[in-house]
Formats: sequence, structure tokens, C-alpha cells
Amino acid sequence: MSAHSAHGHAPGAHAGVAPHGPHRNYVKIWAILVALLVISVVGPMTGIRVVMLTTAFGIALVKAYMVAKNFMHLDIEKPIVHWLLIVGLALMVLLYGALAPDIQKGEGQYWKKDENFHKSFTPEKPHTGGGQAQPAGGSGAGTPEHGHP
Amino acid sequence: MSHTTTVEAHAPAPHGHAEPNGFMKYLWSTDHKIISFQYMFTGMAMALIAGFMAYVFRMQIAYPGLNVPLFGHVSPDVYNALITNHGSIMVFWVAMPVLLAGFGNYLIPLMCGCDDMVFPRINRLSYQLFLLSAIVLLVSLFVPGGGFGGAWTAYPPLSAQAKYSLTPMGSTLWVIAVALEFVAFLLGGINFIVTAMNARAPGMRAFDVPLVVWFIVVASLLFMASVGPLIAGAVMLLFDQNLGTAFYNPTRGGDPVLWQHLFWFFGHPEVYVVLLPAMGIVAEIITVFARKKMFAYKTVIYTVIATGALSFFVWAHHQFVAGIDPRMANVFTVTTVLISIPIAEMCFLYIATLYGGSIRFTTPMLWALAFMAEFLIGGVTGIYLGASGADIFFHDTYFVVAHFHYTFYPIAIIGGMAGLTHWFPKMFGRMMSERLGKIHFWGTIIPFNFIFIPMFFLGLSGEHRRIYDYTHFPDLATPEMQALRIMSTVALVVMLLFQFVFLWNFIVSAFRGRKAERNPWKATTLEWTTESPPPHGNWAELPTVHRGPYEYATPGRDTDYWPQNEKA
Amino acid sequence: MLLNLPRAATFAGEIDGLVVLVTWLVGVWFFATQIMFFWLMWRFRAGANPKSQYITGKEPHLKRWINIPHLLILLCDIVIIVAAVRVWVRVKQTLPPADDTVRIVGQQWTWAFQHSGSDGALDTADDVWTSDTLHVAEGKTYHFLLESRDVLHSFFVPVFRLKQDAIPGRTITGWFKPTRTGTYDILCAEICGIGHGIMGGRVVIASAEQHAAWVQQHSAVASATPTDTTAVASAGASN
Amino acid sequence: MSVKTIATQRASMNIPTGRLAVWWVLLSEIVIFGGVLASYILHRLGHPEWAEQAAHTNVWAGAFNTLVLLTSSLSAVLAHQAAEKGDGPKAARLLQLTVFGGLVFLIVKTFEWREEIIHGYTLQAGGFWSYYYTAAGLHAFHVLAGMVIMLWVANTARKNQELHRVENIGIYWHFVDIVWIFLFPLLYIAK
Repeated sequence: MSAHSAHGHAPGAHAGVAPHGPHRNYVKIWAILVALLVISVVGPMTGIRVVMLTTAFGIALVKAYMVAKNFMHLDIEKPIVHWLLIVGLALMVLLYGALAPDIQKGEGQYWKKDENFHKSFTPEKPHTGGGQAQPAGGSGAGTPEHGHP
Repeated sequence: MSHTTTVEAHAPAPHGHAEPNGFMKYLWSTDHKIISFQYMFTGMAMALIAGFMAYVFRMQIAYPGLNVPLFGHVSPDVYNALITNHGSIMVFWVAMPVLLAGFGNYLIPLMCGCDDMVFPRINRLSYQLFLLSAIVLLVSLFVPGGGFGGAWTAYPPLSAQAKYSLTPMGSTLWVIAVALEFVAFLLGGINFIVTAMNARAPGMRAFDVPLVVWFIVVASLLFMASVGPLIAGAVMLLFDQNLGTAFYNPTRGGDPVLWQHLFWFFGHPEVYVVLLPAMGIVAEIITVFARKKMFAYKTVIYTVIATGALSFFVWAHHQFVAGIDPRMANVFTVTTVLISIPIAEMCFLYIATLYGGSIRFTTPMLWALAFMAEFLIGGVTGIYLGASGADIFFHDTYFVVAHFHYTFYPIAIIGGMAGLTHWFPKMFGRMMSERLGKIHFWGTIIPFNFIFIPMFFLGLSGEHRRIYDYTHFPDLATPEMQALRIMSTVALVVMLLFQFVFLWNFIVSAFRGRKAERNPWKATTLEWTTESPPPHGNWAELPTVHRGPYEYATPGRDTDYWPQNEKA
Repeated sequence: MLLNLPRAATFAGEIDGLVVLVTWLVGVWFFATQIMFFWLMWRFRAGANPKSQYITGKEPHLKRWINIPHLLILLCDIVIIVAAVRVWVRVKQTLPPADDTVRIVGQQWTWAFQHSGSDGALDTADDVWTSDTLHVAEGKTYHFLLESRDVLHSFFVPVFRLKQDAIPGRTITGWFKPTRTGTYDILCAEICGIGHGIMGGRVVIASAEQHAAWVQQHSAVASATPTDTTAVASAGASN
Repeated sequence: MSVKTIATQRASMNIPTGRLAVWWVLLSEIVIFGGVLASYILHRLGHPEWAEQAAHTNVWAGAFNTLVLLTSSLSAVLAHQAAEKGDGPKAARLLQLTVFGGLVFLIVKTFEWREEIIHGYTLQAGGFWSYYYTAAGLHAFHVLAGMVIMLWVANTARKNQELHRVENIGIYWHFVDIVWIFLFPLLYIAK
């Protein structure tokens, strides 16, 4: 964290081109990725759901990992970068986990969803419906401004 | 080390010729100080607009049906548009630009001892996007159908379907404006974080960085990490409004509650995004005018980080009774009440900083101390709302309104004023009038309490929010309650009038004030070591840092302060 | 009792109790902190203390002043959490057996109520639909089925201390048990369009006998007329 | 400004400023895409019936586009390699190849979407299709943005200037690639 240990990437034309560890055979990595892609396409054709899911998403994870490691050079990147990426992903897991009980589930404790609820109501446009249903002088509240653009 | 010195050998060279002149200099500059002024002045202008809105709808509440002077009749749709945009503007177009972007842009390079932000042109772009968003929002008030009136939280289906909101263009433009504003602050935030991380002066270690910079960085981080889902949500809302999708439409497989979660997943960290810069400003001011080292500087930073981290786990306390599964509410009650731990610690440390100090009650110090006193009220009343059981009653009553005004007002107005008065000499090279400053201070603080204390009691008697005329509700139309409403409205008018004292003081001092020397407050941080106002490039030779930011009254020295850049 | 607001439901007292508890726990800290704060301001004003001391905050005898209160606050927090969750579970996570059930439908901009009628069952011929006025009997436990036709609304009865948002596409079940007769406000606490400011109603809490009489009278009318939700429109007369 | 500010050239964290900034951009991108995908997954799992809408997506187009993006990522990383060696012109050529890859990707997408829209699978055709077009559209927008920036970077790289930008835009491009790697199974394979 200290500027004392800062060493010279910065100035000059080569600014920021950090020496990136051992030489890698990028073409080979690419070939592996393509092979994985083929599997993930063939997988579903077996028609077995388990195979399909594992090939689809398992391989997606592997591919993502390989791209991140070898193409983005995450493996030789500073820890801070790993941390901020992990934080971002963790937050998304949190978001999903916290929303699932409300959004993904169709019912919970003393509540349930009903997509066809509106069919049980009289078909007219809800807000005008609200307007009509409001009896004159119910609770002393008139209904001004209805349909007012 | 080696490269920085070699680079800084030709420090002044890059600039001067790089800058356009005349008015373009202000409009098109990439200088962080100019951009900071752009953000601040835009923020102040928006504050005046939102303040006027507050005046109009408070008048309507206090005197229903009255033709409001300077405005006229307030119909329900106009009233909704006013409260909606008052809220949106105060949070997104006042608090954020002034505190985060304004002070962030001004202070980070100066306090880190570098010549500018790391990406000056991206910085300029971020302001221009922000300005555009502000214009779009203001335009949205005058389109056919009127401004968006679905409250600043913009809950669908009301916000998503014109047949419910009756403001087709208004709601669309509102969403566009907010989304643009987010993008602008993403660009800004990246600049703040990277500048503070990577462009610190030689010798400045992480724990030599002044608290306000730490706080602004943490705030930007919170913003960047939380706003994403809402940007996605805003796009989905736009599609629902204009392209006939059904992301939030329950009749076609969507779910309105999804938006509430996406909104508050951002919306709660957002509170800390604006709170932290204000807390940082207060920290700087307290240390300077108490002539004291910050009490447990590192602990303060840890509490900030803890607060920031926790703030991601509390959002659903805004939705306790919004139809989320009640079992979730218990989890969020625990996290919400627990966040009082780091915040309380932080407040204690601030107060402890006064111990053994030698306090000078200058205008900035008055604002800083007032921030503490008033924010405490906002903080403790938050416990009522975090406690799920009590929130069943308090949710969406005026108790909530009073509570968050006791947090946001100290943040946006008191904190902003503290910062402005404190750094005014550095920004404009002249001193502000202390006398006018103090008049403005008392003329703001006293009415402020008279505006919002009554709202606590109105909330306790069951008054709900966003109602333009309470005579429709027999139990709420009692004379006592109306008296309270009138009290807070009158106080608001008084407070708004006192703001002209500030504007006068601000403008006159900026041109005619007594010339300020480099370091009028005898402070230790780097920004005070350059001329007032700093030239483009900030320093003829960029400083090197030798010690932490708060070396006041260090034993064995004749002066009671020890600038960070001074050689031992 | 919160100010002048009567308690008309069994759990109103519990919620008020929680509010009072929080007020005590929080109030003590609030005033302690403020007093300390202002005392320090006065004690260490430049006039009285021209030279400030060099304090890092690592000194144990000073740090104690932070740490001990901090632990005590943690204790208070735990108390508050326990109390809050207890009330919450009682109000929102338990459904005591119902004597009667009422369907509450929010729509722009009115509340519609479907009373079960004399047979005590919903969605039967003798259901009584009213708009803006909810008729309940003192001392009976009610279940409510909360629905919305269009946008979000929030069913808020201050005297019950009860609030629950109505969400289109969801049916949310809750309960209340009125404890005193009278007529009180029903509010909509969630902004629902330009009519939000006039969306409200009244809850009429009658003694068991009076309520029974009311039900008799209106069930008869209702079963005479074909019952479907369009009855909402006509049933306004029943106020 | 032709001359960089000194701030830009400092590296207190020992990471080149540009690269550090790109990583922060990616953080904000992760949460943006995360928001869309989380919402999509929540609804998809909540609505099994969407599977029958999803059955109409064109797996082959998706697979081909995955191949295209993987390949363009290869050329991007090779460009970075060339830049490290200080060979600006080569880096520029490889970047232009990457841009071409992006172009192919967008063209394929255009035809794919055209087909689907003709067959009535429009944005409004159902919940799945709404998410399909939104998520893929957001991604396509990132591809487009990346292409524009990349052309600009290639232009400076050709003159052997600002070679570090080659790596930075590369990192962004790989990220866009990774996003697609997940969009492919989510939108095309999972039926």
C-alpha cells in the first residue's frame, strides 16, 4: 500500500505493461475453450436434464475461469483486484438469495401469488373502475381530478 | 519512488497551455477544481428549486386549497409531482453532487497531493452527463401530463403503466434522468477511488490519508457496488413504460416487488453514500477547530468500513410491510438494529475527539457540531423504524419523514454548509464574513428543528405521507394536528428566507472578502500548503508526505500544528 | 397510548409497548450522549483551555469511555431486537383462529370490503360488499384477505396500529381483533396515483349485536341482487 | 490534453492506473449484469412454463456467436502480448481483428433476432422473451461500446503510443466474453 515500494510501470510508452509471468500458449487455451463449447452444445442433445445442466453451466464456469485466469491474467493480478471481483459476485449471490423468497416463490407465509387475479375483477380499466366504485360522499371524500390527464 | 520523482521533475510543464481560456475555461475545463465548482453550483441551484417545491407543498398542507403565493393552486397531481421531484432532487441532484462529487473532486487531489484526478477528461464527461440528467429531470416537470408523481421510490405498477400514473412522458423522463445520473456518478466514482488509491503523494501511506478522502472513497465504492441492479431495473422499467414488456406487471408474469428490492438494494447503501462524505467533512473540521488529533483515527476507518459492509444487508427494512415474506423481516431487523453499533462507535469517537481540545467556535465548527447534535436525532429515531414490530405502525407515516429529514438534512445541508464555509478560503482565496455566517447558522438550525420535530408527533398520531389535504380524513383533520402542520410550514418559510443571507455572504465574500492566506485555519492537511486558490496543477512542486493528517498539539513543538508535508 | 390515538385492536397495546420500550432504551443513550457532547464543548472551549492536549485515542483510560458504552449499546440492541421480533411474529406471523373473514380490495382510489354476510363464509350469495366502510364487531377475531386491483396500496388503520401493503397479483392474509366500538379512519399509506390524497375509508366497530343486525339487513339485500364484484359499485349505498 | 497529468502516472498500489480503473469498471459491470441475470433467474425458476418459450431460441446461432467471441478474445490477448513486446502495429492489427469479431457477432445477432421477430417472438411475446432481448441487448451494447473504444486504442497503438491501453481494453473485452459465456446457457441451452 506504500508509495515507497512503487516501482516503475508508469512513465513512457510502455506505461502499464506489467511483465506478465510465464509465457502462455494462448492458442492452445483457445482450442480447449472451443472443445468445451462443443461439449456444452452436444450435452443437451442427450436429452437428460442432469447432463444438460452440468454440461451447460458446469462448462460455463470452467470456460469463464479459464478466460479470467489466462486471458485476463487474474492469476498474477494483485489481491485487491481479486477482492473487488469477489465482493461484486458475492453481492449478486446475496441479492439472489434475499429476493428468492419473494420473487421466485409463488407463496410464502400467509401470502400467495395469483397471476389471474385481474380476471376475477370486472374487466373495465382499473383506475376508472376505482372512480366509479367510489360512491358519492363515501367517507366524505369526493373524487375530484378523475381522468384528469 | 524513483519514477514519481523523475516524473514530477517536469510537474508544471504539462499545464498552462493545455487549458482553454475565457468562458470555455469554466465550461470545458478538465481541472478537478473547476469541475468541483460545476457540481457544487449545479447542486446549489437544484437545492433552491427543491426548496421552493418544499415551500409550495408545505403551504398546500398547512392551508389546503390556498393559492400558494408565487405558485398558485396546487392540484393533487401537481402536489404528487412536487413531492416526488423534491425527494429525487434532494437525494440525487443535491446531496450527491455537492457532497460526493463536489467535495470529492475538490479535496481528493488536493489532499492526496497530486495535480488532478487520474482521468480528467472522464471527470469532465461525468459532470456533463450529470448536467444533462439534471436538465432532463427539469424538463420532465413541464411535459404534457405533468411531472412524475409516483414518489422518489417510483414503485411499479404506478410508475410502470401510464394508465395508472397518468404521466406517460413525465415518468419516462424521470427514469431516464435518474439512470443518466447514475452513469455520471459511476464515472466519477471510478475517478475518486483510483485517484485516492493510486495517485497519492510519495510517502503518503493508506493511513496518512485524511478521513474525508477515506470516507468519500468508501462512499463511491458503496455506490458502485450497489447501483448496478437498479440501473438494470431502471432499464427494465423503461421497457415496461414504453415497449410493453411486463417485468413489473403482475398480470403478465412480472412482479412489482422485484423493483422494490432492486431499488432498496441500492437505496439503502445510497444513504451511506451521502452520509459518509458529510461525516468526513465533519471529521476534518472538528480536528482543525478543536486543535486535536482525531480520536482513534484507525478505529474510525474500521467503523466506516464496517458500516459500509453492513449497509448491504439491511435494505429490506424499507419493505417490512410492503408484502415481503414476514420471515425475511426478522433477518433484516437484526442487521438493521446492529448497524447502530459501528455508527454509534463513530459518533462516540467524534465526540471523544473534543476531549482535551481547545475548541474555536468558528462558523464551520458550528456547522460541524450542529451536524453531530442533529444527526444523533436522526440516528436514534431510525431504531424505531428498524424494529420491525414498531415499523408496522410507523411505516409511511410522518415519523419516517421526520426521521430521514433528520438524517438527510444534516447530511446535505448542514454537512454541505460546514464544508463550504471551511474550504471557502481555499476555493475562492477570500474569507467569508463570520458575522453573516453565524446569523445564517442560527437562522437555519433553529427553524430546522421547528420544521421536523412536529412531524414526529404527527407521525405518532397516525398521519400518513404524500397527502395533499388532510381534511379528507376525520381523525387527521383535528385542529391540534393542523396547528402542528402550520408550525412546521412557517418554520420552513423562515428557514428558506435565511438562506438568502448565505447566498449574499457567499457571493459578496467570493469577490470582496478579505484575502485569505494559504492556511487561514492553521490546518495540517495538504490542501492548505498551496496558494489560495490553488493554481491549475495545484502545486508548483508536488508535496511529499512525512506524517499522518492530524498532528495537532504534538508535544515538543512550538506551533500547535504540524503539516503533513513538513520535513521532520 | 400514542398521543391522542386510541387503541382499538388487541396488538395495538403491544406495538405501543414496543415503541415505549425503544423510547426508553434509545432516549437514555440519546440524552447521555448529547449531555456529554455539550459538556465537552463547554469544558474545552478555547477560552477555558487555550492549549489542546495530544491524545491519540490509544490511551486505555480514555478508550474505556468508548468501549464500555459500546458494549452496553450492543446489549440494548439485543433487547430491542428480541422485543421487536416478538411483536412482529405476533402480528404478522401468527394467524389466530378466525371468527369471521373479510376481503379487502384496494383500487384507485377506494377501499372495497367484502363482508362474509350472515353465513360467515366468503364468496357466497349473501356476501355484503361495501366501499370505503368496513363493518366489524368488537371482540371478534377477523382474518382479512388483502388484494389490489391495480397498483400498490397500503391498508392502514392507525387505531389498530395495523399496516399492510396490498400488491396486485398477491393475496396477503392477516388478522386483527377489534377491542373498542367506534368509527375510525382507514388510510392508504402507499402512494397510488393522483387520487392517493382522497383514498381512505372508515372502520365501523360495532358491538356484536349491532353488527349482527347490520349483517342481517345487508345480507338480505345482497342475496337478493346477483353477487359479483360489480356489486362494489352499487353497494356504496350500504354505508 | 496532450500531456498526461502526473496523477495518472503514479502507481501507489503498484497497479498501472488504467488497469486498476478497468477492474473497477468491471465491478460496476458485474453488478449491472448481475441485476439483470438475478432477476431473470428468479423469474425463470419461478415460472417453469417459460421453458416452452425458451425452446424457440436458436442454439446454433448462440453457439456460433460464442465461438466468435472466444476467438475475438484470443486475438485480443494476442494483441496484448504484442503490446508487451512493444510491437504497436501488430497489436493494432490484432485489435482490428477483434473488432471484426465483434462485428460478426452483432451481424449474426441481427439476423437471429430478425428471424425470431418475424416468427412473432418479440420483446412483448412473453416474460422469457422480455428478458432474452433485454439481457442480450445489454450485452450487445457492451460489445458495440468495446468495438468503438478498441478502434480508438488500435489507432494510438499503431503509432506505438499508449500501448498499456491494449491490455486494458482487452480485459474489458474478455469480461464481455465471460458475460456471454453465461448468457449462452442461460438463454439458449436451458430449456
